[in-house]
Amino acid sequence: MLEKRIITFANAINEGLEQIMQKDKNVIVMGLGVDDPGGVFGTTKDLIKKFPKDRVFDMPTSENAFTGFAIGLAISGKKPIISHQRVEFSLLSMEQIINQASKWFYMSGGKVPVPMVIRLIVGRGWGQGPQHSQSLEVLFSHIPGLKVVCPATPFEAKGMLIESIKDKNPVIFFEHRWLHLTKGYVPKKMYSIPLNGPRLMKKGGDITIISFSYMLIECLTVSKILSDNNIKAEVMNINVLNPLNIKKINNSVRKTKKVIIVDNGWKNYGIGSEIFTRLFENFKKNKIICERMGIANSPIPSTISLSKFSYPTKFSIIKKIEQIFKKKIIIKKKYFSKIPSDQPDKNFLGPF
Amino acid sequence: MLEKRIITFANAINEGLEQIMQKDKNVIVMGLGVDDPGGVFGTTKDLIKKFPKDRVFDMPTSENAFTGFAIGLAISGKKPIISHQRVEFSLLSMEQIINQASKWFYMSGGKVPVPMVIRLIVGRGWGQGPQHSQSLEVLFSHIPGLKVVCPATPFEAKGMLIESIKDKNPVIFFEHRWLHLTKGYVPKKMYSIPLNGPRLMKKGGDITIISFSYMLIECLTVSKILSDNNIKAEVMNINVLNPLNIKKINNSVRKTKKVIIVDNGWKNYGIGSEIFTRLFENFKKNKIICERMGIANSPIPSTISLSKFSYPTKFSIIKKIEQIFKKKIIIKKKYFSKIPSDQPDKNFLGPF
Amino acid sequence: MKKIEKKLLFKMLRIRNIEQAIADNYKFQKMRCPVHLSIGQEAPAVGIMENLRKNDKIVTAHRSHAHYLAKGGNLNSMIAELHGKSSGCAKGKGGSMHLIDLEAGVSAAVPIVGSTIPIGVGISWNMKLRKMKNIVVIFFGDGATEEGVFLESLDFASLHSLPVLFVCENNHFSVYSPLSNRQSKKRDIIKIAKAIGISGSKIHGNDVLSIYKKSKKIINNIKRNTKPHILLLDTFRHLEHCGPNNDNHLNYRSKNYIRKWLDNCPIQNLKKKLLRNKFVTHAQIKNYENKISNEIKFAFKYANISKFPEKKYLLKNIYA
Amino acid sequence: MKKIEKKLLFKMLRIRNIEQAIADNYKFQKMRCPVHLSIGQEAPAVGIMENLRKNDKIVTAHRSHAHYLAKGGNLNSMIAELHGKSSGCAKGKGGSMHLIDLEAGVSAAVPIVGSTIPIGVGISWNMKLRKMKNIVVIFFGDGATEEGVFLESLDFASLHSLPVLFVCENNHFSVYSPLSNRQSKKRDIIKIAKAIGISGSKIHGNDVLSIYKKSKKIINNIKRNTKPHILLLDTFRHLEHCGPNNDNHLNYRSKNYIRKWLDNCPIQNLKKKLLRNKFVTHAQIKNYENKISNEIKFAFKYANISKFPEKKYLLKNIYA
Ligand SMILES: Cc1ncc(C[n+]2csc(CCOP(=O)(O)OP(=O)(O)O)c2C)c(N)n1
Ligand SMILES: Cc1ncc(C[n+]2csc(CCOP(=O)(O)OP(=O)(O)O)c2C)c(N)n1
Ligand SMILES: [Mg+2]
Ligand SMILES: [Mg+2]
Repeated sequence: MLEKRIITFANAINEGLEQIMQKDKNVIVMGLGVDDPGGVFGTTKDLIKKFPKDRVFDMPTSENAFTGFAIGLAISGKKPIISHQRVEFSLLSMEQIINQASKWFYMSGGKVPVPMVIRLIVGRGWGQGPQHSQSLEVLFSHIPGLKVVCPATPFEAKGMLIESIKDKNPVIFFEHRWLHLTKGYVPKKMYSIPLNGPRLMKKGGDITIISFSYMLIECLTVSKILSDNNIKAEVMNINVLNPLNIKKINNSVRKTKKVIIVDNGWKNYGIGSEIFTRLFENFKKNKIICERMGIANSPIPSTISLSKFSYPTKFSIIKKIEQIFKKKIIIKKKYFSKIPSDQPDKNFLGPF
Repeated sequence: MLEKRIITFANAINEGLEQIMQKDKNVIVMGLGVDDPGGVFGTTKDLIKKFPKDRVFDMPTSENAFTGFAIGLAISGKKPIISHQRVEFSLLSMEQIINQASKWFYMSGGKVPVPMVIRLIVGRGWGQGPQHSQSLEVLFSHIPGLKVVCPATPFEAKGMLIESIKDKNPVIFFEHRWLHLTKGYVPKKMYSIPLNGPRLMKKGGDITIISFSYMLIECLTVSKILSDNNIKAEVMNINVLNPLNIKKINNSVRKTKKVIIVDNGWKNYGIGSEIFTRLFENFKKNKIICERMGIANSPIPSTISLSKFSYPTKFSIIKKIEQIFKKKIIIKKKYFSKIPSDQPDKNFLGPF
Repeated sequence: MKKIEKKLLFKMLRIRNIEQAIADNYKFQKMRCPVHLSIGQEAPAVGIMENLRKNDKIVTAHRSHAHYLAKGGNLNSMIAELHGKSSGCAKGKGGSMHLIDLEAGVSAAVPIVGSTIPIGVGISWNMKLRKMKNIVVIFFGDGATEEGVFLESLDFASLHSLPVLFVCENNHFSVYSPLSNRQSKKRDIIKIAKAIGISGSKIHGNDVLSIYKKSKKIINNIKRNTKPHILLLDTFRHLEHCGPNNDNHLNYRSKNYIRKWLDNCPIQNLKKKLLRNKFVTHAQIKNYENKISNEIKFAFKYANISKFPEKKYLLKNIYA
Repeated sequence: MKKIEKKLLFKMLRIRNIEQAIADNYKFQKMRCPVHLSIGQEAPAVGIMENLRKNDKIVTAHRSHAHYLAKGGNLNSMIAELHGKSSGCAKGKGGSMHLIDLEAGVSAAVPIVGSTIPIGVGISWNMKLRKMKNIVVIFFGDGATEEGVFLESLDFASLHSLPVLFVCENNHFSVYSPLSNRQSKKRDIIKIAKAIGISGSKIHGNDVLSIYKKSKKIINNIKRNTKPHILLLDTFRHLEHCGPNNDNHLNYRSKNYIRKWLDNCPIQNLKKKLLRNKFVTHAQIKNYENKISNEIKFAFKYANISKFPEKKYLLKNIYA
């Protein structure tokens, strides 16, 4: 068998952008720094060298207006891809996203679609602090007319990005900063993954673990720990938050009857609340056990001594699962990492 | 017994504003049209005649900046009250609300509170259409650091507004346009209602109906219909969405075991999802039945022929309750109103 | 010139009479949506639009009827839209505040103040990218210039030298708020635009002929040089901000101000002048008004007999 | 003048050396938060702040260290904050991007570009409402002027004639993006401000003396007449946008540009001049730098021995 091609999530995005730009001349990449040496954490690197200047646009810090520009492009035949290096910056453009982009097709009576992608990067770690590490997926997922996509692996990153660009609707494409560094198998050729619902990451019959974005990575580790303990977890990746397709999850839960939902954002009024509710709506008769976790209910502080308690960890997830199974779960030494909690790996040293 | 003093919700707000302004010289009222003949649907009427010009400020259409101005005032000792005649306009100021106001106290290490009130008016009816009738409560309720208040009666409107102004935190104060016209008992004197959780509106042991804002009014009618059918509903008004206090609701549900949650906004990722989840988290052993309703999952169209299907109505709520009780519920003739669904009463003829 | 003047007059008359018919019929409660009528403000729409081609596009805001009609938007679809019918230009989903007619080049109208400004810039950016020789005209009010997105949009149009004409119709009010409540007396949006690198001019907003002539040059210039321009037009709305009535009794606009502007009605002025010059006769006007009246009658009838959208359309068109 | 020049030099030196110490120590990974160093941009902070009283207030953005220090912000609390300690000025919750020192009049610093501009205007509005004789100085970069909220804030400051000094430190870059990517060459923010009714002036951003002298007059004027003003100061950051290193190898800034500006270092220039004029001696500078060095050592030690906030503080201070 051939060695599988392993690249980073950031490179997968970069490759996806390049391929779709090659294929579709209407695709335009725009946003702060898309043409700069950093290239939005490497995701837009060298596009400016490979494509004419009028397809890769650096933007002024005018987030509200340039979201409007992108809508104008989209409704007149282009396919713009915006990026924000932190989801927080997009809050300046909520009017354009929520009032305009999400409703344009509907309020034009189905005449004018808005094919655009808004890449929102979620920050974490290295003391980003309250204004650079929010998740906020639910703010977009609540809005009919928006699609909300959250890839968790390099494979998904490329395939779902390409599909998002092909999609005729405004797609909010969440990328977790810590995922950018992760590596995985990504086919060289252009491919796309349909935006039709959760992806089964790992099969198992004892418990269903539901998560998305970076938290999914933590959950995959958890599933390994469980495996060591003879608990077979089924891991479901809700990589499309809106429209939410719950079917595959139902099937899994029907089997396991035990669920843990690990939210990537704040727990209160979070993504987990909707999933939790849908499950109980669907399992009125069969009794299921369901637990929900998410970011602690406070702004995320800068200091590592506090932020380490903000996020669910493999340990806190295991603890919850111990409660579900009412038994002790043993965690092998190798899972106790020496990397501080504000770094995804040794090489991530900030500064941002 | 003395006749009770009955005034409208809008007048209750107006009176509350006047009394708190009399009492606290630091209170400032600002927003588009607060000094004009319309007076924000009558809620700020005549304040400009009763107070010096430097306490009642008309604003330019610069929603983002004037939210920032208000934060600046608040952190330097004033108590500003902003109003937006439609919640949609506040989307221009989400950056200031979510990144700044909600986190200021936290990120200053507890040094600087932000005592301000943001009044958001939710539109409905008379063909307001996609951009003038969203609810969006969940966008704010998800954010730690914000308080989110939704009075449903004139009594609450005045008391909770006064309390919100006294509160040291940024309070998002939702007013439903259709509530402005409703009437009820409001004491003349200044009083405040603590922002500490749901209010019991009607006692009953058979089913718990949970709602808020305008939908609560619909639910109160439903409870009367149920009463005619010998079903005693307990109606709980979640007038504080954040921080969410679920205790009193638990008590009610422990008794009734049957719940229906009627959301004022979209159902998906809505307020109802969180309440539903909290209930099932709390009633792991005792089996409860819980149903959830909300606005249909589309932008709200302008035409009455479609918008009438957007919102839950007493009829659709009763239908759900029939399913819960598995029996037919009879609705008396008097509940079949001849007023079209885009008007709360005969006198409401738009134009906005 | 005679011909064009007559045309301008008739176009304005048409819009005025349509708007008046909406006002007159509003009380029957069949147009169940907010309406922001353009009565009094017909000149900018008509004067500018006369210089546009079909492939030139416009975007506008809440007060959009005059723009829609002057650009050639379909009358029947508009009146049907106000009636919430499925034959409406947005299939009843939009209402008065979301008029659209793609064929006529009416790309968008939305009621969030300032929001179509960047969208219009985006459309014009695409025209430049595609090397089209068209332009976008963006209509907005004095209030909209207070939104930050206005500056952001001017900045970008200047930076990328886009084929866009910004048109500010200054009726001195934002709802009931006078300019003095909202903007410094020293504020000058033409100078602001100039400081950003955009040329601008001020024309009397009720003088349709002058608007027509000057905007002709300006639009030619934009097309030739692909460069943005801003127009400032002082004008006056006759009726209340939103709705079919006159609200002068509320006294938020001084009697003098109102009288001055009513005496300066774009339609009366031109009509008088053309009658005086014998460019047009009373009979011709009467004749034309009859034609319009029939057109309007038909449109209202069309709207009335059109069907409401069926329930299933509530959940259609959410996603493309 | 001699005294003041020396003072300005020493103040700049102090900031430079503190920033350098942060850069030097960053590699030890104890300051675990982004840092946007002010090295090269000390003159605006020092020149302007010398004219402020304690009760005058400032707000700033991500590149805030120089402003914080020049206004008299506590050094120990700042370094502790960068270390995430509970003795930090925001108890470790904020980090480098949220410096605050209420006693010194440092009201706010946040890393969302442009966001403190309206907040500063709000504080100054309150000063006017309270008839205080103080002002607010709002510091921001060239990038921040692209945010719509900048225009909205100027508009309001002009309308209500507020005691506020807007200070734009133009280092020609927003992260790696040159001005030419973001703003038309014809754009002139002083003219924009003037078109809004706000006077403005441009001063060389590395000439601390001239900044000091001119801003003295300007600030007196603002206090006397309660009227806003805007200052534009061209300057240069020596290091990378964010972090402790030099990133000249990335070539996003031309060698010529870098050389020109390095040759025009605010500190070297003034030092040379004062040495030449014998206003200061090498020994005095040495002496002073030793003093600073001790101060810095103490601050780092203080930060190091300070405690991290305990877990319970995660959920404290969410609501007041
Ligand atoms: C962002 C936003 N803020 C406030 C409103 C409420 N509003 C509707 S129309 C209008 C007046 C705007 O004035 P102007 O732009 O001068 O247009 P005019 O009505 O005078 O034609 C306002 C404030 C809105 N629709 N959108
Ligand atoms: C609203 C927003 N958009 C983008 C960013 C990312 N960002 C952080 S600092 C910065 C540079 C801003 O440039 P400028 O205002 O000139 O300040 P400088 O860094 O040059 O001092 C940018 C774009 C941000 N923090 N906030
Ligand atoms: Mg106006
Ligand atoms: Mg800069």
